[in-house]
Amino acid sequence: MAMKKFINNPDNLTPELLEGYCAAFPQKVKLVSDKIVMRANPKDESKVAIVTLGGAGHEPALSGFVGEGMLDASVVGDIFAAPGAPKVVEALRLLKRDAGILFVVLNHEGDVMSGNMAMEMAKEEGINVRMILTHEDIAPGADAPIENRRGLAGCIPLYKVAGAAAEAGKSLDEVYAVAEKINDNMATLAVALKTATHPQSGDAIFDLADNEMEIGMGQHGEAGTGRSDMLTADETAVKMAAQVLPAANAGSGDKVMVMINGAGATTLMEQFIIFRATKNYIESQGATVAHALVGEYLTVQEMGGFQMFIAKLDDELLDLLNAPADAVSWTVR
Amino acid sequence: MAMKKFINNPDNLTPELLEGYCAAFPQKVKLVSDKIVMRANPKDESKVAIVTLGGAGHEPALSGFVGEGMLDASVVGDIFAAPGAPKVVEALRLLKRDAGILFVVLNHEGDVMSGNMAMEMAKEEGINVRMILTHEDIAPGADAPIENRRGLAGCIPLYKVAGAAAEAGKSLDEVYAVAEKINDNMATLAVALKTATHPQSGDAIFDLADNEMEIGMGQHGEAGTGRSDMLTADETAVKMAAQVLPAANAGSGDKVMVMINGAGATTLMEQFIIFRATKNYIESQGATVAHALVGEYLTVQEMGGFQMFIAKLDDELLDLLNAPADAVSWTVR
Amino acid sequence: MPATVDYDAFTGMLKTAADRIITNRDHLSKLDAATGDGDHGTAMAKVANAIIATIDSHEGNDLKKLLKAIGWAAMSTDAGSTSPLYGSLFVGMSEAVPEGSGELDCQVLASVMESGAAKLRKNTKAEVGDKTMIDTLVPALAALRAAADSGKAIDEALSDAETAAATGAASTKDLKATFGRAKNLGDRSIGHLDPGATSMSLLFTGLKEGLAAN
Amino acid sequence: MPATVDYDAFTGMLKTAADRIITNRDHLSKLDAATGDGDHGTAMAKVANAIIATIDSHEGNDLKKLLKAIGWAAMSTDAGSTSPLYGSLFVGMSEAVPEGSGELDCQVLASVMESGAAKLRKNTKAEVGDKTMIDTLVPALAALRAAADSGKAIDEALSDAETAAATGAASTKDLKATFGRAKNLGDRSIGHLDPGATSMSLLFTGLKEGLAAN
Ligand SMILES: Nc1ncnc2c1ncn2[C@@H]1O[C@H](COP(=O)(O)OP(=O)(O)O)[C@@H](O)[C@H]1O
Ligand SMILES: Nc1ncnc2c1ncn2[C@@H]1O[C@H](COP(=O)(O)OP(=O)(O)O)[C@@H](O)[C@H]1O
Ligand SMILES: [Mg+2]
Ligand SMILES: [Mg+2]
Ligand SMILES: [Mg+2]
Ligand SMILES: [Mg+2]
Repeated sequence: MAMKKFINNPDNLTPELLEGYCAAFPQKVKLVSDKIVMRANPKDESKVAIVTLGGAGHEPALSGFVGEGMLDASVVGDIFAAPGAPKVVEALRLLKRDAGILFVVLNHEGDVMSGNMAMEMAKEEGINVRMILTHEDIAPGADAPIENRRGLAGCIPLYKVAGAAAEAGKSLDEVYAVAEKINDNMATLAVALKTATHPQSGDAIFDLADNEMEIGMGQHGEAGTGRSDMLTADETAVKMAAQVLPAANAGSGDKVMVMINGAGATTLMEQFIIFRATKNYIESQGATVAHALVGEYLTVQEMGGFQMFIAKLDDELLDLLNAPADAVSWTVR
Repeated sequence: MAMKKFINNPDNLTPELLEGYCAAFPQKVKLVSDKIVMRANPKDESKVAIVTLGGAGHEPALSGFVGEGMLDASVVGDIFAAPGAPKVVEALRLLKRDAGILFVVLNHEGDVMSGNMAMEMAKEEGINVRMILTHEDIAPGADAPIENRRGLAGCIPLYKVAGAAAEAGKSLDEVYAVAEKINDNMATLAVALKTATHPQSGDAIFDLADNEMEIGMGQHGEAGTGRSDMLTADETAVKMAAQVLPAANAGSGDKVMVMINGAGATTLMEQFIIFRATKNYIESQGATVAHALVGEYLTVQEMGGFQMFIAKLDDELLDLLNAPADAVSWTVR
Repeated sequence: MPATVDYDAFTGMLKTAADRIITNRDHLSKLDAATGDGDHGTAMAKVANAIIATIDSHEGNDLKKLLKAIGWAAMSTDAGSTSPLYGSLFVGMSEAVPEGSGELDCQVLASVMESGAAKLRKNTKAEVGDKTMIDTLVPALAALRAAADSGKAIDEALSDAETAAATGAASTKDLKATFGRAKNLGDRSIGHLDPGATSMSLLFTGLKEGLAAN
Repeated sequence: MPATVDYDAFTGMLKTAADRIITNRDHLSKLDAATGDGDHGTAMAKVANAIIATIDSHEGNDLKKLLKAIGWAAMSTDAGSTSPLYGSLFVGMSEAVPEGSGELDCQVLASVMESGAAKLRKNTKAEVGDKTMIDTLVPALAALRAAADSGKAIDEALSDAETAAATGAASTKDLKATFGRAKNLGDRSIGHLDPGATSMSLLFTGLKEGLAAN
């Protein structure tokens, strides 16, 4: 059976998509050295730069968040595969500055290995860089060791607050502190309904029965923790929010950010319905939704499902979320 | 087999999604009288208002484009079904002003009937309103009678240029002229790869064989004109662009806008690859891409496929496209 | 059988017609799935429910006002082409009910239906043969008019109209659609009954049965 | 069989190992599909191609430089966990090649491999029994070291290493994964061979066969 995707040679997916992306938005992004997406108008050297790394196939993540007020560079690997450390070091070298670089890595083994190796090499070259690891997945339990907690779509709000702090001229320590604050107070849980096709192999990345859903599914089809019969939108939202809200250390009296992140084939219609139920649940717990995102931010090809992300906010984080930004996939006037 | 969607009662889809949408973005939109999405901060009464109508199930369209610099109100029907004329008149009444209202209707029979009836009633009430019909689908041929040419995603760039002109204080005649200019110089062609499930009936909205695609498919599963074996991304893009570019009256020496609008399950990765090939084709014809959108603007549930939209631009249209806007799904700083 | 229908009889006929539609909801949607977007049953059920709800909540027994209210309610059902088409059918019917009239005789009934049809047809260029509800409506009203003109009683006249409606609806099977969503199918629409023609035929069946039942 | 391997012999061994991997590309991806994300064959083929391309374009016959270049090329293959793990394996091997050395005897070969393994293991806390490539690498190097210490010839030593590697790879079938993407499966990972352990075993087979062929 033919793969029902619009592609050419499966080996060229990443270069072609990056070329298309940067050609579509030349006023915002440019492609450097094949796999590095950088801001078309670089920020001032006196400000901290924000860099991330990660595989392709999750569009718009991660490169959709390169832009004023967010990332300075995204280093792209191949489909679902981290870029090698040498390419990361190249990006760090391009952005080397006295103000320093915040380097955001999502907790997936390949990414972490490349990240660690790049850090080692960058330090040898005297590059001022600090690494922060996102690991907000609560599928293995909110108290599971960090190694077991994957980095999901939570990196994106983290880019936003760190990017805004950097744009405001904060020091590397201050930018790191802001990133750490949201990192320590955010949680994500994913649910899958329908599988996706790996665009290189053409295989389904997992199987689910016609009436099944799986809570805790990872971003590459890694198994989750709870297969069950399908629930309604409201039941699903409440079941998940009841775990995510406390895992973000939030409860009565707190202001939170909610992101409903569509995995690919789950419609925005459904995401709004899920958001509605999530907000109602959060309010029933005495907390308020002070910031929301609903849409496709980090996808898994055409997987059906979504990630529910919640972060506890204070005024500083809320202001940083509302600060101007001009990335292709997150623009704030 | 269960419908693989996160929904509650299928009869409540539209109210729930509208409630979720407006609750997620209260600083931008508000829900009035159940089915009217309006700007949270209305524009000055001295400026022309822009209103549209259309069915739900195409999220983010149409209500995602309500906001500063774009629509003042979107009147929503039910899934894939136009709102009734009384509701449209209600919206027109709310926005009644001496400066007048531009009323944008997409060419689908139900929409047009409601639109015409609403115009009749509005005129009886002395509301100053002009209607414009989008009909840029070229599936039945670029020269087919207007009745046969559906309004596809092209309404969205039209909202943008008309909205920007209105925001700039232009008169109703001037706003209408701008809308008419893009309307006369735009064309769209859709292609489908995979069907979608009607979220109320649970049925597939059409069938395609495992190796088939269909060029010209409509926004509700209405049949297109050309079923064929699947082509590569590049072949598909070139085949479509070769029809769309001339239908937008564009060729050598012209500046154009391109929108690749994902139908739902076609990934942004694929859309970037399609955009790349489209741009290459356009440049091979001596034209240049001066503005681009790539993403999901008007979807058909989880249908696989996309719409290719091209408009010929002059400097005025390009400036209006680049003017600030603050709708949820189209923000320009 | 009296020679006229009064408010109660007419609302009884309308409710029976609405029930007929609601009973056939899934059947109509299946027909629409073959050539359109699969929602015609949902759409017609909304209109039918609007008819019933408007009648149930209507105060007094002014048929002219009632039909106008049904028209507005039908238009507000957000049911694709169906809402404006049926909305204008009822608004148009209302326009031909003589001011203050309590009862309709067979001639007036035919005029009322013709006025509704004329308003409905302002929405569309579809003619007989285009595979739409027009293929049912036009012959049904021609039969109603012929019966009225030849002095038949209302029940006979409605029976003639029903027969003509059913024949008209059946004729759509072999036609090629040139209006509505089905037109996009072109020749592939041939062999399928038009859903809108089918529901319009159910309406005439319901009117006839509703009269008999009251 | 000489007591040492020189630059040509060693690159021949590496190329044979790379060929082995490439031939098993689909098999490795299938194994990964069962417990991970289905790309291990693609990943290892990229590393194998990087080995071959680096050897083919390398000038001179400095093994130390060559291995470092292979390490960097492997790291740059964008192949998930595989790139950094194999990248550091080769960089680590390079570090243990004596400066200016043209030939490796059995003892030095064992040290070179051990240095590579040590660098690789800096990336991961995985131990034997965790259902990863470590289950192959550790017993294979233990066998190589034992053979070298007992004075065996290089071909015999590599043969011992290959046998131990194969046994180690096979042992992963009954283990529960605690590292890599497969760990998310928990108990459901039991019953599947680990893809990384399998490819590492193919590498040892290739090294042995490559030596024999030259
Ligand atoms: N332009 C038209 N003129 C007359 N009848 C029409 C027209 N368009 C649609 N119809 C009728 O409406 C029916 C479809 O109704 P429905 O499915 O409710 O609307 P939609 O096509 O908006 O989904 C068709 O079968 C046809 O009989
Ligand atoms: N943390 C780790 N330590 C040791 N080996 C690992 C680790 N993670 C993965 N591996 C090995 O890599 C193999 C998977 O490789 P590959 O599929 O190429 O990478 P990815 O998991 O990034 O897709 C596993 O079978 C395992 O042997
Ligand atoms: Mg329909
Ligand atoms: Mg419809
Ligand atoms: Mg893998
Ligand atoms: Mg992988």
